[in-house]
Amino acid sequence: MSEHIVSKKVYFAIFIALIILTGVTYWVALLDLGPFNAIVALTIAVFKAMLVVLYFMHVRYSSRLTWVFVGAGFFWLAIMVVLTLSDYSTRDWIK
Amino acid sequence: METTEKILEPRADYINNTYGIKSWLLTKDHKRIALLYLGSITVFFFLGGAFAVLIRLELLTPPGDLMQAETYNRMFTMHGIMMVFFFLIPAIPAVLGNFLIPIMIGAKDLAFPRLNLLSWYIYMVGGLFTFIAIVAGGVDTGWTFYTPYSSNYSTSNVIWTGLGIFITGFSSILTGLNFIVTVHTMRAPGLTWFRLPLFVWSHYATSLIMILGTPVIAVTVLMLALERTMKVGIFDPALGGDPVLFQHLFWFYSHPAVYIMVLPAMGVISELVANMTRKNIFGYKFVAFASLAIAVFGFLVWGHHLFTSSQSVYAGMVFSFLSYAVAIPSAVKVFNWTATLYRGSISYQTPLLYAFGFIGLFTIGGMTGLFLAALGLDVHVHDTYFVVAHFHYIMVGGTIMGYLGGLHYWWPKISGRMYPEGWAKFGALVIFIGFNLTFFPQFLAGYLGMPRRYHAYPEEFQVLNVMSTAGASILGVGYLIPMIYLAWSMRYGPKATRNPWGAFGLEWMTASPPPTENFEETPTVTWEAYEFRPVEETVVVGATGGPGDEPDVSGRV
Amino acid sequence: MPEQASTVSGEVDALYLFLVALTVFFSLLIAGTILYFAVKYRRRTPNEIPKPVAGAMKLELLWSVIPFLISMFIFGWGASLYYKLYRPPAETLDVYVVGKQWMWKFQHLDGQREINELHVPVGRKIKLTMTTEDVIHSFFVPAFRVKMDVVPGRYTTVWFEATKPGRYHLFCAEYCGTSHSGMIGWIVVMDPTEYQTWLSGGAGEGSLASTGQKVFQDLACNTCHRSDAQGRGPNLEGLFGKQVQLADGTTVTVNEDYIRESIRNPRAKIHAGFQPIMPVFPDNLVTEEQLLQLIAYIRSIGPQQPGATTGAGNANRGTTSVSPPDAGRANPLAPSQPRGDQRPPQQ
Amino acid sequence: MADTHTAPHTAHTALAHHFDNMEQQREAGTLGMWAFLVTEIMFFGGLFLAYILYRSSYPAEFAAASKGLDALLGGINTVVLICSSLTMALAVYYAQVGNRKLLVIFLWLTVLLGMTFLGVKAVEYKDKFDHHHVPGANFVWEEEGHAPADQTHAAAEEVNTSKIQMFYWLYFAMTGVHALHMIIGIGVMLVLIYMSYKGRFSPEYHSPVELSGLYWHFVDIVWIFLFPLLYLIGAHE
Ligand code: HEA
Ligand code: HEA
Ligand code: HEC
Ligand code: CUA
Ligand SMILES: [Cu+2]
Repeated sequence: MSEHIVSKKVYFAIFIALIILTGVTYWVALLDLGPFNAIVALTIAVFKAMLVVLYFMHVRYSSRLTWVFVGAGFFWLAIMVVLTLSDYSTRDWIK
Repeated sequence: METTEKILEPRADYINNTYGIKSWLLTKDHKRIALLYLGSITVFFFLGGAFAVLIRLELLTPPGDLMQAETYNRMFTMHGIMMVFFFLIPAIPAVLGNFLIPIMIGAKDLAFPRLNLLSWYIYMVGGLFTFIAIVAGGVDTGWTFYTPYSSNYSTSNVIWTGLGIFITGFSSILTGLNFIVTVHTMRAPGLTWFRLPLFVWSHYATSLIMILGTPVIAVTVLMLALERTMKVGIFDPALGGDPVLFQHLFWFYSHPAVYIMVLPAMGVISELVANMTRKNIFGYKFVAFASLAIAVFGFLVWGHHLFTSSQSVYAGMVFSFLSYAVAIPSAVKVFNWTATLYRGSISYQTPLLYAFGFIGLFTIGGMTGLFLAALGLDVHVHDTYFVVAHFHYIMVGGTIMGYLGGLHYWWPKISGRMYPEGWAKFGALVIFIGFNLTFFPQFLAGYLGMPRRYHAYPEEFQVLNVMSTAGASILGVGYLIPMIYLAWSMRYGPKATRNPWGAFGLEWMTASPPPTENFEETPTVTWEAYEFRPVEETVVVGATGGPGDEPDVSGRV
Repeated sequence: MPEQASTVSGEVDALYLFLVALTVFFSLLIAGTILYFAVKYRRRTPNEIPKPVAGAMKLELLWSVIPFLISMFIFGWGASLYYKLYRPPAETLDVYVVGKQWMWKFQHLDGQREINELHVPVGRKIKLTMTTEDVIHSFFVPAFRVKMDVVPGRYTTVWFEATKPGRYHLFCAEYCGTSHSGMIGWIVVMDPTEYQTWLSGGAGEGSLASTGQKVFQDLACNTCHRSDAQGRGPNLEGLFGKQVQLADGTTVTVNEDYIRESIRNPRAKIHAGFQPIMPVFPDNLVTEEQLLQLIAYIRSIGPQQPGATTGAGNANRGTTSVSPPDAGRANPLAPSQPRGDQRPPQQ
Repeated sequence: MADTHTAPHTAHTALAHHFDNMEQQREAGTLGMWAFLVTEIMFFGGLFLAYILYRSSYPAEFAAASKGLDALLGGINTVVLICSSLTMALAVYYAQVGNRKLLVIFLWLTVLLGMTFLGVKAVEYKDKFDHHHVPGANFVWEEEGHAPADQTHAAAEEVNTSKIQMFYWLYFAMTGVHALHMIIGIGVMLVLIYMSYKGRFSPEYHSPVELSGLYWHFVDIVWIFLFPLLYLIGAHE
C-alpha cells in the first residue's frame, strides 16, 4: 500500500478549475435568482470542496477507510443541521 | 487467591523499570498514563461525591435549612459537572481503555503516545480551570447551562467553568482519536476485527462519538462565553436570537455523551461475563455491531430532552421514534449477556457480581429511559426526580458498577497484586444496597411530581427523601471500602499471577504487571475471541520466568 | 401515584402503569434468568472449560424484533397522548400567564389578576398562553400531568381540564436561578358557582380587554390604528384570526405571536400597503403583561363570529371566549350550557 | 491493517519505537489527521448551524449586513488561498520525489500566501473597526437615507440592528476561528521549513509535510464555504 504520487499536471488543472469556479460564484452572485442564489452558491462551493478533497488531499487515491471518514464528517454535519431545522421548520404546524 | 511464595529474580515491569516523579509525569507509556488518570479521576469523583453528600443533607428536610439557595444551586451544578465531565466521561476509556487497548490488540503502545500524555495534561488544565471556578464561588446554572439564564442572568463563574469544559473536551477528543487510529493500524498479526475483544469494539464506538460529538460542545460553550461577554443575542430573544438553539447544540453533544459514559462499561461487562464464565460471548457479532449502532443512532435522538421546551411537536415525534430505535441495540446486548451464561462455568468472584449489578440496574435505568422517551409521559416526568433517578440508575448503577467490576478484574494486571476477595464482596454488596436505597425512592418522588433542582420542597415528599439520604450515606461508605482495600493491596496484597482468573485474552498472556512494551515479542493471533482452552494449550507470549509467571490456582499459566 | 385531577391524568397514568408492568416483567425475566443460570451452571471444578455455544440467529432476531414492536407500541401511545396534551382544543377559557424570577402572574380575561395562585372552574377547558419576562421557566401541575416551558420572546400554550375541585401544586420545573424552588404556587379548582362568586369578588378594574383598550389609548396606538380606513396603520378591528397579506408577498395568520411581534419588532413583517413606520415598543414601554392586555383587546375587537373569519377553518381557534370590551363582564360559565362545544355567551 | 506487521523492517531513524515499520507509522499519521479533520468539521459545524438558522430567519437583515463586507477583498482572498493550496500540494509533491530545494521554496510560498491572506483579513477587520461594525457596545449601523429621529425610532433601530449585529458576530466568529487556524497552519509550515533545512525528509519519510498539507487544504475548504455564505448573499441587490 505505498503512496500514490499525483502528477503536477493534475494539480494545475484542479487549480485552474478552482479559480474559474471562484469567478463563477462571484458572477452568479450578482444575478438575482431569488432563492436559487444560495443554492447555486452552495453547489459550487461543494463542488470546489470536492475537488480539493479528492485531488489536493489525495482522497481519490486513498483507502476506503479515508473515504468513510471524510463521508462521516459531512454526514454528521448534515444530521446536526437537518434535525435541528426539522424543529424550527415545523413549529407552527400544530396551530 | 492462592499464590506461590517463591521469589524469583524481579523482572522489569512498567511500574518499577524507572523511578521518580519525573518518570511518571513525562511518561509516554500508556499504562502509566492510565494510572495518572486513575489518580486524577478518583479525586474528582470524591469531590463530586462530596457535593452529592451536601445535596442529600440539604434534602433531608423540606425547608432549605442547611444552606442558602444560591449555595445549593452551586452544589448540584458542580456535582453534575464534576461527575460527568471530569469523572464519568474519562473514567473507563482513559483508565481501563488506555491501559488495556494496546495490550488487547497486541501493540506496544497507542499510536500517538505523546498525544496521550498531552491529553492527560489538557484534562488537568481543564480541571484546574473548573477548580478555580469552584474556589472563586462556583457556578449555578445546572450542568446543562441553559440560556438565557447562563448567558444573561447568572452572576456566577460561567465563563471559567465553560473554559474548563472546553479544554477538557480536547482531552477527550485526543483520547478518542488515539484509540481509533490504534485499533485501525496497530492490531497484531492475525488479529482481525472479529477476533477483537468486545471491550475494544465498544471503545472504538465510544471514540467515534468522542471525535464527532465533542467538538460541538466545545463550540457551543465558546458561543456561550462570547454571548455572555458581548451580548450580541445569539441566544437572546430580545435581540432576535433563540434560547432553544442552545439546547439543541448542547444536547447534540450531551446525548451522545451519555453513550460515551455507558458504552465503555458495556465493553467491560462483555469481558467480565465471558471470562468469569469461560464462555464465548453469545452472538459476538450482534454485540459488536450493537455498539456501533448505539454510537450512530445516539446522534439522532437529542431532541428527547426538549419535549417540553416548545420544540415542534412533530420534531418531538421524530426524536421519540428514534429514541426507541436506539434502545434496541441496548436490549440486544442485555439479552446476549444473559444468554452467555447458559452452560457456562460461572464463578462468583467480585467482578462478576459487579457485572450482574450492572445488568440489573442498567435494565431498570434503560427501561425508565423508555418512560422518558414516551412523549406524553415525559411531559409529566420531565425535570422531576424521575429523570434524576433514571440517569443515576444508568450512570451510577450501570457505569460505576461496570467501572468497579473492571477495576477489580484487571487489578491484578494493573497493580500486580490481588485485592482481598472477602472485603471486595462485602463492598459490592454495600454499594448495591446503598445505591438502590438512594435512587429507587427518587422514581417515586419524581412521579409524584417533585421537581429536580429544588432546594426546598413540599412536606409530602419528605419520607422518600429521607430514605434517599439514608441510602446515600450507605453508598458513600460503600465507595470508601474499595478505595481503602485497593490502596492497601497495592502494597500488601498477594502477588498476582499472569492469569489469576483463568481468563482468555492477550492481556492475560503477558506478565502481571506487564513490561513496558507489553509483550516480550509481538504476538501472532491464531485464535478467535474468547476461545477458552484447556490448560495444556494455554498461550503465553514471551519468555517465562518472572514473578508474574507462576501457574495460577487452576494450574494454568 | 399523584392525585388525578384532570381529564388526561388517567390516560398518562395508564401509560405509566403499562410501562411499569413492562419494566417489572423484563427486569424479572432478566434477573430470573441470570440467577437461574448462575446457580445451574456454577463452576464445579477450577479447571472446567465449558463447551462453546454458537450464537443463534433466530434468537437474535426474536429479541430484536419483539422489543422493537413493543417500543413502537409505546411510541404510538406516547405520541398520541402528546398530541392531545399540546394541541389546544377549540373551545377554551383563556388565561394569560407571565413568569418572572420567581413568581407566576396570571391575568383572567375578566380582569382578575393573581400571583402564584390561579383560580379555575372545574369542567372547563382552560388554555394558558404563557410567556416570561426573563429566563425560561416551566409551568408544571403534577395533578394535571401537564408541563410546558415558558420561553422568553414567544408564547407557548398549554391546556387542561380539571375534574375535581381542590388545591393543587403549581411548580416551576425549569431551573431558573436562585429561587427556582420558591417559584411555586397553587391551582385552585372550584365549582362553577363558587368560581362565579370568586369572579365577582375582586377585579373592579374591568375586563382584560378593557384594560388593554386603556393601554391602547395611553400609548397612543389609536392615533395610527383607527377604526376607519384613515389611519396610518391598519385598522385592527376584525383582524384577529385573519390572514394578512405581507409586503413580501407571503401571508400570515394574526395570532398572539404575530401581534406580539408586530409590537416588539414591527419591521419584521410589514402589512402590505403600509409604510414601516410603526415604532418599536420594547419591554420598558410595554410590559409583558400589558402586551397580553393589548392582545386581549385586539382579540376582543376581532371577528365576533368564528365563521366570519377569512382564515382557514382552525385559524380562529381559541378566540371565541373573548368578551367585547366595556360590555360588562361576560359570564363564561352559564351552568345550563352543555360542556364541550359550548360557546360562551356574548352579551 | 493488521497484515502490515509482518513486513520485515529495516528501522528508519524516524521510526518511533512502538511502530513496526514506516508504512504503519505513515498510515497511523494519515488516519489520525483525517480523524482530526472530522473533528474540525464538527467544530465549524456548530457555527454554520447558527448561521444557517439565523440567515433563514432574517434573510433581509443578513443580506443588508452582508453588503457591509467587501466582496472584492473576499474574492481576492479566495484566490490567494486557492493559490496557497496549490503551492502546498506542490510542496507535498516535491517532498514525495525528494526535491529538497523546491520543497522549501514551495513551503515558503505557502507561508507567504497565508500571510497575504491574513494581511487582507487584517485590512478588512480594521475597516470594520473604523465603521463600528464590530459587535458590542459601539456597534453602529446606518442605513441609506435614514436618521434616527426620536426616542422610539432609536429603539426601532436597535431591534433591527441587533440582527445585523448578529450577522457581524457570526462573521467575526467564523472568520476569526478560521484565521486562527491559518495562523496555526503558518506556524506548522515554519516548523516544516526548519525540518526540511535540517534534511529530515526523504521520499521514505515525509508524512509531516503530507499531514500538514491535509490540514492546510482543509482550512482552505472552510474558506471556500465562508466566502459565498458571508460575502455574497446580498451582492445582487
Ligand atoms: C449513561 C447515561 C445514559 C444512558 C445510557 C441513557 C439511556 C437512555 N436514555 Fe437517558 N438520560 C441520561 C443519561 C443516560 N440515558 C441523563 C444524564 C439524562 C438527564 C440529563 C439532564 O437533563 O440533566 C437523561 C435523560 C433522558 C431523557 C430526557 C428526560 C427529560 O429530561 O425529560 C430521555 C427521554 O427520552 C432519556 C431516554 C433514554 C433512553 C431511551 C435510553 C436508552 O438508550 C436506554 C436503552 C436501554 C434499555 C431499553 C434497557 C435494556 C433493554 C431491555 C432489558 C429489553 C427490553 C427493551 C425493550 C422492550 C425496548 N434519557
Ligand atoms: C457520573 C455521574 C454522577 C454520579 C456518579 C452521581 C452520584 C450521585 N448523585 Fe448525582 N447527578 C449527576 C450525575 C452523577 N451523580 C448529574 C449529571 C446531576 C444533574 C445535575 C444538574 O441538575 O445540573 C446529578 C444530580 C443529583 C441530584 C439532584 C439534585 C437536584 O436536582 O436538586 C441528587 C440528589 O439526590 C444527586 C445525588 C447523587 C448521589 C447521592 C450520588 C452518589 O452516588 C455519590 C456517592 C459518592 C460519595 C458519597 C462520595 C464519597 C465521599 C465521601 C464519603 C467524602 C465525603 C466528604 C465530605 C462530605 C466532606 N445527584
Ligand atoms: C406611527 C404609527 C403607529 C403607531 C403609534 C402604532 N402603530 Fe401599529 N402599525 C402601524 C403601521 C403603519 C402598521 C402596518 C405596517 C406593519 O405591519 O408594521 C402597524 C401594524 C400593527 C399591527 C399588525 C397588524 C397588521 O395588520 O399587520 C399591530 C397588531 C399593531 N400595529 C399594533 C399596535 C399597537 C398595540 C400600538 C400601540 C402600542 C401600535 N400598533 C402603535 C403604525 C403604528
Ligand atoms: Cu422559574 Cu424555575
Ligand atoms: Cu438523552
